[in-house]
Amino acid sequence: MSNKTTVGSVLVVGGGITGMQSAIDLAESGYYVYLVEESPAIGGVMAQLDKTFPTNDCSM
Amino acid sequence: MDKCIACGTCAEKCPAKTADAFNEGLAKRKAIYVPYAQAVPLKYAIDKNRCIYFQKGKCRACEKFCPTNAIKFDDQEKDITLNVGSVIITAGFTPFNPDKFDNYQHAKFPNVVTSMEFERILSAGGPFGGHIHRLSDGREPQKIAWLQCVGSRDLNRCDNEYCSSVCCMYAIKESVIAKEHLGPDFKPTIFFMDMRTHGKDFEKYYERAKSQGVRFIRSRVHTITETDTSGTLELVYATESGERVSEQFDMVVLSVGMEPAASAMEAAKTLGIELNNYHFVKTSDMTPVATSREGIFVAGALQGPKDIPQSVVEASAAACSAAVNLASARGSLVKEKTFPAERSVQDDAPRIGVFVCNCGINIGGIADVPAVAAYARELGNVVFTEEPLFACSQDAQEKMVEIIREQKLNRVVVAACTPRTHEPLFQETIRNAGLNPYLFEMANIRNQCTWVHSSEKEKATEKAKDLVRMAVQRAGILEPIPDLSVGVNKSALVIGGGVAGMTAAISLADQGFAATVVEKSSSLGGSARDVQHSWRGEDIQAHLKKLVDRVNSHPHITVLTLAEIVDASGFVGNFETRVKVNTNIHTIQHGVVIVATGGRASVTDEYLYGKHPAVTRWHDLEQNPELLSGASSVVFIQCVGSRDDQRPYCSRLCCTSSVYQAIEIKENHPDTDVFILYRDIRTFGEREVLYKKAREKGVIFIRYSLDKKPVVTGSGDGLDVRVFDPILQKELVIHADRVNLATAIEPSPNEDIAALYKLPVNAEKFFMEAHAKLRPVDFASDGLFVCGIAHYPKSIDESIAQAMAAAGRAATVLARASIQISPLVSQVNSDLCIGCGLCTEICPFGAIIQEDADGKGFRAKNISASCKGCGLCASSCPKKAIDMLHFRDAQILAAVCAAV
Amino acid sequence: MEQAEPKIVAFLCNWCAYAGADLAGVSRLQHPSNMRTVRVMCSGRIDPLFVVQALKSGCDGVLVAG
Amino acid sequence: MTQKLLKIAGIGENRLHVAWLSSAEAQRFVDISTDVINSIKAQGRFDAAMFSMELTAVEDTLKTEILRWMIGKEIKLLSKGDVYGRKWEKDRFESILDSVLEREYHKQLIRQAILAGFTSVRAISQKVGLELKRISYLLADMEKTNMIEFKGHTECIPVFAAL
Repeated sequence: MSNKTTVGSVLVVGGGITGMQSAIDLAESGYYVYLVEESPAIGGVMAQLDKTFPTNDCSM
Repeated sequence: MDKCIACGTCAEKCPAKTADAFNEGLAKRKAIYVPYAQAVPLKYAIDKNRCIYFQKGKCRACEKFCPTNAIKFDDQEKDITLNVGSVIITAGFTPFNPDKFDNYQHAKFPNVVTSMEFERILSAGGPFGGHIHRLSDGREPQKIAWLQCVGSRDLNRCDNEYCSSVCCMYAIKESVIAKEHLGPDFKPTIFFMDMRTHGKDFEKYYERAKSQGVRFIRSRVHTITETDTSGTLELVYATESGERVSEQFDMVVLSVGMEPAASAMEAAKTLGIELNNYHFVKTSDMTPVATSREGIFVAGALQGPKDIPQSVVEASAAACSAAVNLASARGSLVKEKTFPAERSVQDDAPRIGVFVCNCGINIGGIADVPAVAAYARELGNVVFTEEPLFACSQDAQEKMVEIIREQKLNRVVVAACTPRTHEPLFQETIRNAGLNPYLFEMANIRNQCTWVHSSEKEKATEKAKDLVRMAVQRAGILEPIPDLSVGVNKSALVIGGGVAGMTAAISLADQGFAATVVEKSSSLGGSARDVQHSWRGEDIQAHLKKLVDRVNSHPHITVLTLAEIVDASGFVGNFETRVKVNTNIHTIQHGVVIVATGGRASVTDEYLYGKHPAVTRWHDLEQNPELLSGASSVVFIQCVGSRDDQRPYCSRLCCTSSVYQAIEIKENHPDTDVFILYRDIRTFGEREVLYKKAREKGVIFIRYSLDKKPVVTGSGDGLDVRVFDPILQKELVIHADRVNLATAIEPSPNEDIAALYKLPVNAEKFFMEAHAKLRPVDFASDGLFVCGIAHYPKSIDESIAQAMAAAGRAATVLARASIQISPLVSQVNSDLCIGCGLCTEICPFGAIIQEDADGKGFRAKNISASCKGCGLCASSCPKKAIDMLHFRDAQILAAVCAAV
Repeated sequence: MEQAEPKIVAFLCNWCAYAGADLAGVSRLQHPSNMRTVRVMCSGRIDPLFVVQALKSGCDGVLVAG
Repeated sequence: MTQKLLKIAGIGENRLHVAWLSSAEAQRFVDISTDVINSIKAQGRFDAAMFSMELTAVEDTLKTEILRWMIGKEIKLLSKGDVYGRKWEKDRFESILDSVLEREYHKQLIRQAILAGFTSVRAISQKVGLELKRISYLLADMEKTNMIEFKGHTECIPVFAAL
């Protein structure tokens, strides 16, 4: 019999828009999240974009 | 890192400059840097490869000048071991590097830039402040060419045979924005192969771009040369009819595609998950975010090229999948923070403490902080002032708690940076001192004062005094606001029993939440019943059967068929819906709503459909293979009722579906001639491989345009199809035994659902999400979610991902016992209200209703759970019967009056 | 009356203009110091009456930015 | 609308500036605020005391239900139509709003004048600078809506009082 218990935490690899969304959803659902990003700031490629279609909102 | 206050002194003093990768190398940055001004965390980091100390052993200037001793040169790399229940990999993509293509001359010609470089050039926060100019001579360009499919759909020069999905759309966006910047004389041109604007509302954007003067040329440019020393470029290309054209442009933007990043591939290898032929993470269409290894999920562009909304959908879907596995341990590792009991301040006169932060030299170096503090001390109700060096530092925070207790302060004003970043921190501090967090006010004397008036020290001091006075006046009449929370009914109502609805229901039920599926027809399955295979060739019917069985047998799922929703009310956490089944009315209490009402292939009267037995549509041929027996020629017609005036959108699925079916026909009957008449082939992403395969198998593709649609006429038992071939420049007559039409996908009739739950739909009647990019499954109102074709036509893998995403987002509501909502909400004074209903009408969130509570006629009533605190109602109420907590008229006016 | 600099009351939306003003600070973009900012959660909150009140209490101009 | 009203009141529409920008547009914010400051500087200091009657009238105008209703209903009237299902043209809405604004403001101004002790049509006219005919017409309207009352005649001159 394995006595392993389920661990209520998740590792998210990548801090772009996708990683951030996953992390937020999990944290809000009651799981502890480790978000790992190789660069000094989260945001990923999207932060580099000037504006996004269709609202031409800035992407920040 | 905790000590860094992002003052920027270190970067100012750092002597080492290097190319700024965030700006695609178009600007310089220092070796100690923040990637960009809004970076999170806003902390400076040292680029080890560029730092003089790390390279040559000397310097450490930053360390000397750092006012908070936040720099540690002896910090060592550490390995950290984490024990986690699940892993989600979202390591993204890297833009294709075109330097290895000599025909595009990106490395050599300064005026050939990549689309990512162009994004930075366009950006107001970029290296040129949004001023577009040529890198060769700084001149404003009059003509820019965008070249599509650089590093995509290309096997000759790179191995990326897939389509990168997003480049057509971003090229259009860049050209439109460039035109906004450069004015009416600017002439943008986009060179493309197929225009792939298959996303929601993309087609309309494409049409608008055309009308705004963006020129679209269907051709692949083969040579770029510099014509003169200023860097003007000459492009040589062939038109569709084979004519050779050369034309000059001021700049060229290469629309580069997506590739998985090398570091991402490595991470995937470390995690032991399988990659596909193109080094994207391998998944199945029926489990779109599951990797080959159990417990590890993937989302975003690492799974395949995709745009932002689809990435966000998968992000929530992956979160949902991880949560399904770990449901038994939900909440086991998260802790709730506790605070001391709140002190009542209602009956006491205000005792205001003002903390004027020096922020090192950021404020203190410009404004006269002691003078500001002394001035504050003289203001009414102010009983204490202090001038901390860094108000936000740990020790200053602890001291603040002590002072609040000792001095019995009941309002706190901090004059420092911006409330947008630091208000929550200080609110927590005063909570620790037993004060309600809303008894706090900030005066922004750094970002909006000393930083922007650094050359006018006296005026900055005067302004700081004014800002402090405004804050103090407002603080004096702030009131404690109790937490606002609502209980949550931990169950979901899922509207629609197709693949999307069933997947959402199962994804929630597997996490222990009850779900009721309401289906208007007599059985589950929806439009997936008509489709045999997903685009990767997986068996949809087998999956559908499993899904239906699981839904029917799941202990947490109730299914109501032949059911019609007749009434709905409530708000997040507390909805009540009445469902009519035959003559019975079921009343269902639920916490969230997932709308998955689906769609269907439209019926057309074009091309003899319904008039000639040999004209079929969509999957008729796949479902009835006998129709093909003896057929020697089959013609598919695309965009039947899509991308026209009536339905100005692309139905997204049809190109892939027809190409897939054409391949099947060719494989089963190689002698059958198969023609596909199309406007643009939109086999986006890795679906492109199917398009290539079809051409290899001998399927003939003929493009037609909207003004020269094909004409189908009866001819004996068969049909004649006339179509103008733009390459041969003449009309062809194809004799066909079968004509199959890819008719537009339209949403199921959903006006009733939209009206009952006050949900917005777009012009084509698809439900409208809260934000096209960032909130693709949420509705603007809390607790309501959308997935599947109800949102926009999509393939089964995309529907499944969106359904799981909707469940994932819904779980963020259902996982909680109660929902804390911002208590800064609207408050109706029913004594003043005359029940005119204007507020109900203008509220964007349905947060005010009209209710006849005590039989005196209708009066407005707040639904605080839905209120976002925008205040539109308060500023519009004809009777001034509505006020906003924390932003009361009186509180705003106190600051206004104190401004002068 | 002393010939002081004019004062302008600026009603700025927390999410847009106020954030823009903050960012101007981060970027150290210098500009004249006549603005006195009142932060609101949304420009929809700004009742025209606030504008009149600002003028009544003696400021010289009003900016509403969302 | 408030700008229009400030213009009618002689305060000048450029005392109020309105702008839209996003959170990333720092430079735009700086440009806007510099422009606004320059514009206000060019107009000179604003003397609130001199315009106190006008300001109060503007304030009272903005409080009137008809205006708050019209503004609140604007989008609905333009996009969905009125109770009869008629869609309003933007121009038509604007021109009606303009006339309502002017009428309501003049009424409030007259009321302020009466409150300040100018009780006859001629005296009001001198105070607020409107034509006699316009004042008489508005006074009749104001009487009906209980803003003022007719007090009687003093030496054949009708006298009004504010309610």
